[in-house]
Amino acid sequence: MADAAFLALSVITIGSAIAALELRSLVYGSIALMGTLGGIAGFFLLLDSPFVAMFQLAVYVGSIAVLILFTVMLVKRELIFKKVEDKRRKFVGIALMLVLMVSLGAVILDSGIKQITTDEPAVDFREIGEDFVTYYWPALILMGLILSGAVTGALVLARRVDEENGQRVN
Amino acid sequence: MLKDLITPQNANVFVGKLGDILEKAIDKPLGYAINWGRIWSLWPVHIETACCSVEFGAASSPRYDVERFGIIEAFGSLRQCDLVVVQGTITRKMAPRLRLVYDQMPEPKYVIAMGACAITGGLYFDSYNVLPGIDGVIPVDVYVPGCPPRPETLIQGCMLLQEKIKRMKARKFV
Amino acid sequence: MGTATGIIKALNSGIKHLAIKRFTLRYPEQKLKFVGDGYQFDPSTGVGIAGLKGRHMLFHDHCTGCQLCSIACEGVAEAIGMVKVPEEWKQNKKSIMPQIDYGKCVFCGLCVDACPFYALYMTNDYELSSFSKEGLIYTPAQLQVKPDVSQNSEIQISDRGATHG
Amino acid sequence: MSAESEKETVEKKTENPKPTADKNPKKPDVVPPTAKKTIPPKVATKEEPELPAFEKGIGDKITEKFGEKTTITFVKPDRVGIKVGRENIHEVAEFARDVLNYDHVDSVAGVDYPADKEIEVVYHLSSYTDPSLSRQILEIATRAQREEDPIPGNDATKLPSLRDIFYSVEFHEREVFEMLGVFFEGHPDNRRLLLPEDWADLPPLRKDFRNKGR
Amino acid sequence: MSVIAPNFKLSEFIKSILDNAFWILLILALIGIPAVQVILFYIEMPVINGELLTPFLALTWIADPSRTLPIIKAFMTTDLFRIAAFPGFGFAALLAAGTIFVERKMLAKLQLRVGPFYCGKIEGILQLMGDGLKLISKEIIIPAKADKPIFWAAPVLFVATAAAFVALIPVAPGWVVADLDVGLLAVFAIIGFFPIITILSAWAANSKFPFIGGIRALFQMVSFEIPLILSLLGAVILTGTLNLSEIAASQSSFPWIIFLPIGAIVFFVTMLAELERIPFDLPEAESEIVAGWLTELSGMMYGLVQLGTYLKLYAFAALFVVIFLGGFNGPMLWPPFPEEIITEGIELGPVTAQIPGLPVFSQEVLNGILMFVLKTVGVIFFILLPRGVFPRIRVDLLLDLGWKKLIGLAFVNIFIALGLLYAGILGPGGII
Amino acid sequence: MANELTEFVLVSVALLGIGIYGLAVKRNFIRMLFAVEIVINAANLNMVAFGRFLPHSGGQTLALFSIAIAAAEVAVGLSLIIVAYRMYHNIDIADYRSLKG
Amino acid sequence: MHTFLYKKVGFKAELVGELAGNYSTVVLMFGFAVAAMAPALVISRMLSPRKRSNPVKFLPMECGQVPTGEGRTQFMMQYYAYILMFVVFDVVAIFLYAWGSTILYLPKEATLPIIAFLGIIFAAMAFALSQSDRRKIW
Amino acid sequence: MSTPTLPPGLAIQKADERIMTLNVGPQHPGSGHMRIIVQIDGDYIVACDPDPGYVHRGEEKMAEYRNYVLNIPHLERPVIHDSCNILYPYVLGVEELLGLEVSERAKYVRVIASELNRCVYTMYWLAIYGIFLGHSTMFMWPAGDRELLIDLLEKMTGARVTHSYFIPGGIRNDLPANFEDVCLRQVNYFEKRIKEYADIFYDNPILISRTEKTGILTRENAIRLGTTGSVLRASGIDYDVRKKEPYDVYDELDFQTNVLKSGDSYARSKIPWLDMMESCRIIRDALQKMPKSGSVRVKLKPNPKGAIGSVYKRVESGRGALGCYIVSDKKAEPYRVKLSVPSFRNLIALPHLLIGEKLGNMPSVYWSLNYWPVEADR
Ligand code: SF4
Ligand code: SF4
Ligand code: SF4
Repeated sequence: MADAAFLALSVITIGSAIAALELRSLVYGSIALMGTLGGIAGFFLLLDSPFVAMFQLAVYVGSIAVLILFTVMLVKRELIFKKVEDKRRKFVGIALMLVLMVSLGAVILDSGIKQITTDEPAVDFREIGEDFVTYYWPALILMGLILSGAVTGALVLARRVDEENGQRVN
Repeated sequence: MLKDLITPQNANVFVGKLGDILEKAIDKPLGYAINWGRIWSLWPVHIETACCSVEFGAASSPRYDVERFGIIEAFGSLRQCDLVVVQGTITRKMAPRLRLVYDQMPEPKYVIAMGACAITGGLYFDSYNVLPGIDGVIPVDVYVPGCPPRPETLIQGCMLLQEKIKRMKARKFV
Repeated sequence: MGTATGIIKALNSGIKHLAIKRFTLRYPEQKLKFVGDGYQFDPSTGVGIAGLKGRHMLFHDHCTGCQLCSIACEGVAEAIGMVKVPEEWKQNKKSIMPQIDYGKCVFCGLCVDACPFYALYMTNDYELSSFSKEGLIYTPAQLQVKPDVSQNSEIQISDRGATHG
Repeated sequence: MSAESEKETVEKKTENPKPTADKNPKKPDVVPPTAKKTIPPKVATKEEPELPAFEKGIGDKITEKFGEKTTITFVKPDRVGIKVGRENIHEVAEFARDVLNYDHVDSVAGVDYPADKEIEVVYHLSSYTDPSLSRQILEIATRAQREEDPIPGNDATKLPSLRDIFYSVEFHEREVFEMLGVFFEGHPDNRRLLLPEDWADLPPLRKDFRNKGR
Repeated sequence: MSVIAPNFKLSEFIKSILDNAFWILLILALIGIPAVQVILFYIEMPVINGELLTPFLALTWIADPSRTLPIIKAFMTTDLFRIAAFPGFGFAALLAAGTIFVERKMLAKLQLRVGPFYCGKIEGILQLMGDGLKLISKEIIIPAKADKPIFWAAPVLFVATAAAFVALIPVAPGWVVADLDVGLLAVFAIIGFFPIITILSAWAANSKFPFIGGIRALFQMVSFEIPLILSLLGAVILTGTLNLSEIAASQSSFPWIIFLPIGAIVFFVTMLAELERIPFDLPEAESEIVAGWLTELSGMMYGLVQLGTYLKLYAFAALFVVIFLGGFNGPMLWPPFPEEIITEGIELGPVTAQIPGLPVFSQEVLNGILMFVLKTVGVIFFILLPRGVFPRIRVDLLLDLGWKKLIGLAFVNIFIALGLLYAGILGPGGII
Repeated sequence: MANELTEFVLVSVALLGIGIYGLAVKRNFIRMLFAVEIVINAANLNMVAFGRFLPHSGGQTLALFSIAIAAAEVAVGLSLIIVAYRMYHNIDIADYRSLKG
Repeated sequence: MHTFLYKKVGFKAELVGELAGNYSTVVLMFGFAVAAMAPALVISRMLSPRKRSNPVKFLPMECGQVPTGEGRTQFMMQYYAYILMFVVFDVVAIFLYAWGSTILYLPKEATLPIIAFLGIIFAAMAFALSQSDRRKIW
Repeated sequence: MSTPTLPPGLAIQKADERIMTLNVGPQHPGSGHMRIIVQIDGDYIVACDPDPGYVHRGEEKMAEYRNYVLNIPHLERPVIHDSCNILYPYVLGVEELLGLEVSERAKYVRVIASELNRCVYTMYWLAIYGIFLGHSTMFMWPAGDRELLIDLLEKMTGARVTHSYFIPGGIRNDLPANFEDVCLRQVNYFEKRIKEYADIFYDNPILISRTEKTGILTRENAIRLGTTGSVLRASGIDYDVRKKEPYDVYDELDFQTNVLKSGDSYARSKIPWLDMMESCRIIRDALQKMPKSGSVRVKLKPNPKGAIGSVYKRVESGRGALGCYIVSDKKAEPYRVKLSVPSFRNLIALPHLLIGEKLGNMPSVYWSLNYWPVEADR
């Protein structure tokens, strides 16, 4: 059962990842990206991390994908369907990808992690909350700073330039 | 002898007959059902062409509540509607728009011409900007006379339309 | 806080109205009652008599074929045309009488005002819808028929709202 | 909505009003503060219809100022009618606004006189701000030359627009333009208003345009 | 002229169906049964309970409740039953259909009129069926420049997403389609799909009004998602679990609305906004943008979106019940199953039948369902009521409300919950 | 269970490869953002997989942080795209370069 | 009273992927709805009359006008700030759940980091709201 | 600008990408019988061009072919639910031209009919205002309660809305027997009903937040644009033709005019409602003061001919001052009839109020102008 699910998920994830990059329309690309993100969420479920899985769905699919879609729809229609591609560059890219995958795969298969299996129960999601406020609390504060910085920065960036005097309005 | 009967042609004929019977069997109740649905769910499109819209509004007011007949005047988009009530005068400026609205509606669609103006031009028979009736623009199912028609007359017109739909063939199914 | 009380007041008003009687006139079963038999015009005094301006009614034995109604209507909607009738009447030598096209008539009653012989009335009949334009043209013979109406609902006002009895 | 954003909305509105408006000269202020003094406070009398003194006073004031250029056509209770040539209509209107205190136009009616080969445009002026004028209507009539074959906008049937004096005539003048073919010079927006886009006939309110069957 | 009342008869329709049924039965009896017998003759019969399942026996099973009941019970424990019928799709769709009808009648009553009346003999009870039949036989128009795959898929996905939401709702103890450890988070994850479907559908239609409507829907749903998420945190803090069934079970003595009224109010308001109901129905504001993102949807597509909307309405109302009103908890109102039927059996004329396997549902479950349905109906009433009472709000006011007032209130709610916990009123070792 | 850590890691590697490919080949700003997302997700998958197989809560916690950072990154990135689009009316990085000069 | 709640409920999964089975029902429900609703569209397509004679019918609906211009250009950039804020604060809100679901088993001091975190977030939020309010710059 | 530009709708806008042109109407639930071409930048309206004329039926031209009496039916069609009021200035003008004297009772009946009609109009307007704001109950209640008055008018005149009741020289028929009692009862109930709208509509915080401070028409602008009726009075100018230039018996009746200062949509929507209560007072007062019997109509010659000259008469209709300018040239038909309709005068304010507003404010601002498109188009 889990094997079948695993196979299906890998096919969905990897297939839609490729589709996200290769589909002509950016909107369809975004939908495919959502497929990838959802597939990853499925993997998280298979790994008994429902909290992370749902977080992934809520944050990635529920908000990041929305933002991406929104931005995609913001650009002109021609641009959504435009695809600039450099043939040579593509071959180089594919080669790079293959080299990377093969070498990394070889390294992984060669290394010891193949033996790692586990019979222990999964980690309860409540431990994450505990981690947040105990061991990882500096990270949490940092996280807060990063998020604040992100929202501030994004807002400041996305503001319209005032056409009249060519400066940002404050 | 029996062997002679069972030929591919005969089998085809038999299957075809069976199909016909099946079709008839399904067609009748389905046609009934669909026509019944259409009768009780006439959603008029929101197009106001002239002053008769006042009485059209009155027809959906609490006093002459047309929602009793399943007619709800609350749909903004013409894609969800199936009845055009031409509420009065069609001027030369409005006529192409009316036609466009009619064309953009999904099948099946029905038309009620409400008011003397929509039927023949009424008061404005000699006006330079008014069409003499809407028959030249869109096909009309029921005429509701009056200037403006009383809501009762409009309701009666709707009932006539229901009668007409009932007698229409829903569609050949299967 | 004003917002909260306003919202509560509005909701309360909505709920209160769930208990008020319905105002609906259930039309095909109930029909409104009107004043009198319909709009009439008394040519001697020059004043109309109140009543509903519905379908017309023609009294063949009064109509002289003088066409005044038709002339009046020409300025309104050209709904009246004069047609020949088979019968001979002594006051109507030309044997012409008005025929009314309700696809054009606007129920203004000015033809009734114009008729000097009390031959044209209006009645309480308003159910005139038809499948075809031809069905809307009423010949003198049809106009002669007194409509059979049973109209008896009236607005009744009580503490729990207005209804149609 | 916070007060700040509200202010911004208002600012925005004043910054770019109607898109067509920026081609125009600045609209004059509504009531110049000095205008109040020039008018003697009199109360209209309805009791003596034979002697509409107040109305007569208005007429006199206009004749005083413009003399020959205007003619008083009638003085009735609450109504004064004057007739002005097309050259002077602008000044007379300005006078009516600034001195006589009429502040808006009720209606602009065009009347075709084929016999005189002229089209008359009648402005009905009235006032909200001056209580003594609240019953009054001042009719200013002016005439434009009439063409037999009108090409609306491109022929001699032209009048100066009063839009810069009375802003309220904007749509009325557009209507007169399309209904009678009188082109208003200085009107920023002489466009078709009521008739269909494909109207190619005579302007309908001219007398030589006949309704069908009549 | 006389009135031609529409004398279309439901009875005629039923008659024609019965006609067909009769003929089908006749043909089956003449051809089908012998054929089945012949086939059965060659097939090896299974042995069940030590008995050979002859065709005769198989037929008697249908009539014998003592044999069918276990089968039904077994069927009821399957996922298919849960998904398709009871706590899942069928139950929710039934409630949704009831909601639509009640909404129309109630609105009509509030507005002093009658509402659907003639369709179906009694008070227009069949109105919904009429609308459904009409919609299903209506042409579907796909605008020429539309993005066809997305446009087709959007209504179906909308219903499916709503159904997935319904799957998380515990209706009675143990009766839930998916009992998840992180059920509440799953709810948030699923809610997140709605704006995507909306905006994709709006974009696919390639028309102005749907697009504006879609964008509005996006802003609205997205802005209200945060107060929605935050307003439920209070209950989670007090229960320490994200499992909806456990949250419901935790309220056996008192519902959380007593302690967290502010959270309940915030959740209710955000719920109205997420459901796009008046006063927050901006994405479908007819007087501004025709029908918003539904403008180009015709025929059954529109019907599906409506179905999805009402499923969503049910799910949200149920969520409110589960989190703030105690879910299936409540006083025992359901009468106990009569003991003597189990011990003595039912008298069926001359014979007395002993039917093992009864009752199908236990008393607790039935009472839970009853309480749940009662509460849900109450909440739905309050969701429907504003439609008759309030006008539509404006987009900027709405966003303002969502981002300033509701988020603030939600944090107040969280601090109330924290205070209750740390003051030792609730929680482990608390007073209550 | 039959699942092994290796399988997850291999999927993660595949995703990483695709992401790197996208970053290398695509010149469209939005596509590159997609590629970045894919890479980040590959990393998250690894983290959670290791966290599950050496049972430790750190894997999930770090994945959560990572997702959050991704959200921040996307917000900033898309704002950048909007600014760039507003300036050049294009979303192609190559075109930005040509327009700049 | 309901003490059962306040003891930490153990996590059920012993084997890798065991929990995923629970979630499959949600997916099944989704699939069921698709399977049940897609035929509705197909049947509707079969039953409904179709006339495609007039190309006008398939134009986008625009209030009885022949549409002009692009259908997909308009954006309420004025409110873009809100959607940016949503992406960030959505994360924050769900972070709070990780903490909120554990709070019963944590010591009281453990609330401090969260309060600091919230403080930072509130500051950012205040700034963002003040920015998003200025309609002129969007 | 020497040549007229392209008609609206055919002109192709070449604009910045952010700007989108929306055609609101004619098939639009929020437009009525007209089209408003708005250009929006995001949520803000940056340009607005009203395009009326979808119901332009050439009434003024038609009036030149009919005699003074037969003009009545079509001249009341522009506002069929305010038909007494739109006919009023015409009838007054014709009476002046023909030199007719109207009896006292007829004057009172006219006032009653026109006040009833004003309420009928306002209720319909309010109903549509409700539906424009998305408040379906506020459509149903006024539309239903208005039927009480329609019932009265129907008893009086024989038609629900198009009464053709006034005629030069009086009214066409006397009141039916027992009318006063029924009228009093139904008007009292009506007044009770409209007071209930406060809770659900006028005091509704959502409505207030939505309409207050939107579409503000300042006092100066109101005068400059020549607006009239409720729009004017909402901007703080006390101008009501019934008070300022009383016609028929309005100077003998006891009523006030309502003025609000703020000039926003909310004030504009509230003035008609307050006016309705005033109308109820007028009706009660008039019923009391009315002579109980007497002739109601002067007998007219067929085809009466007017004196040479022109008249301009004004009345206060449900929407504002309604003027009628009649030029006569001693024929049976008028030489020119010009209706100066309040809707047309208020329309000019629409672009001014809408520019800079949000799209969501469009319906409320538009309809708060008390605008009836059919009347504006004539
Ligand atoms: S029939 Fe009468 S009420 Fe209807 S549109 Fe024509 S003129 Fe108006
Ligand atoms: S009622 Fe009026 S329209 Fe009808 S026939 Fe008589 S005059 Fe003509
Ligand atoms: S009905 Fe009267 S007016 Fe008409 S022709 Fe007969 S008598 Fe003359």
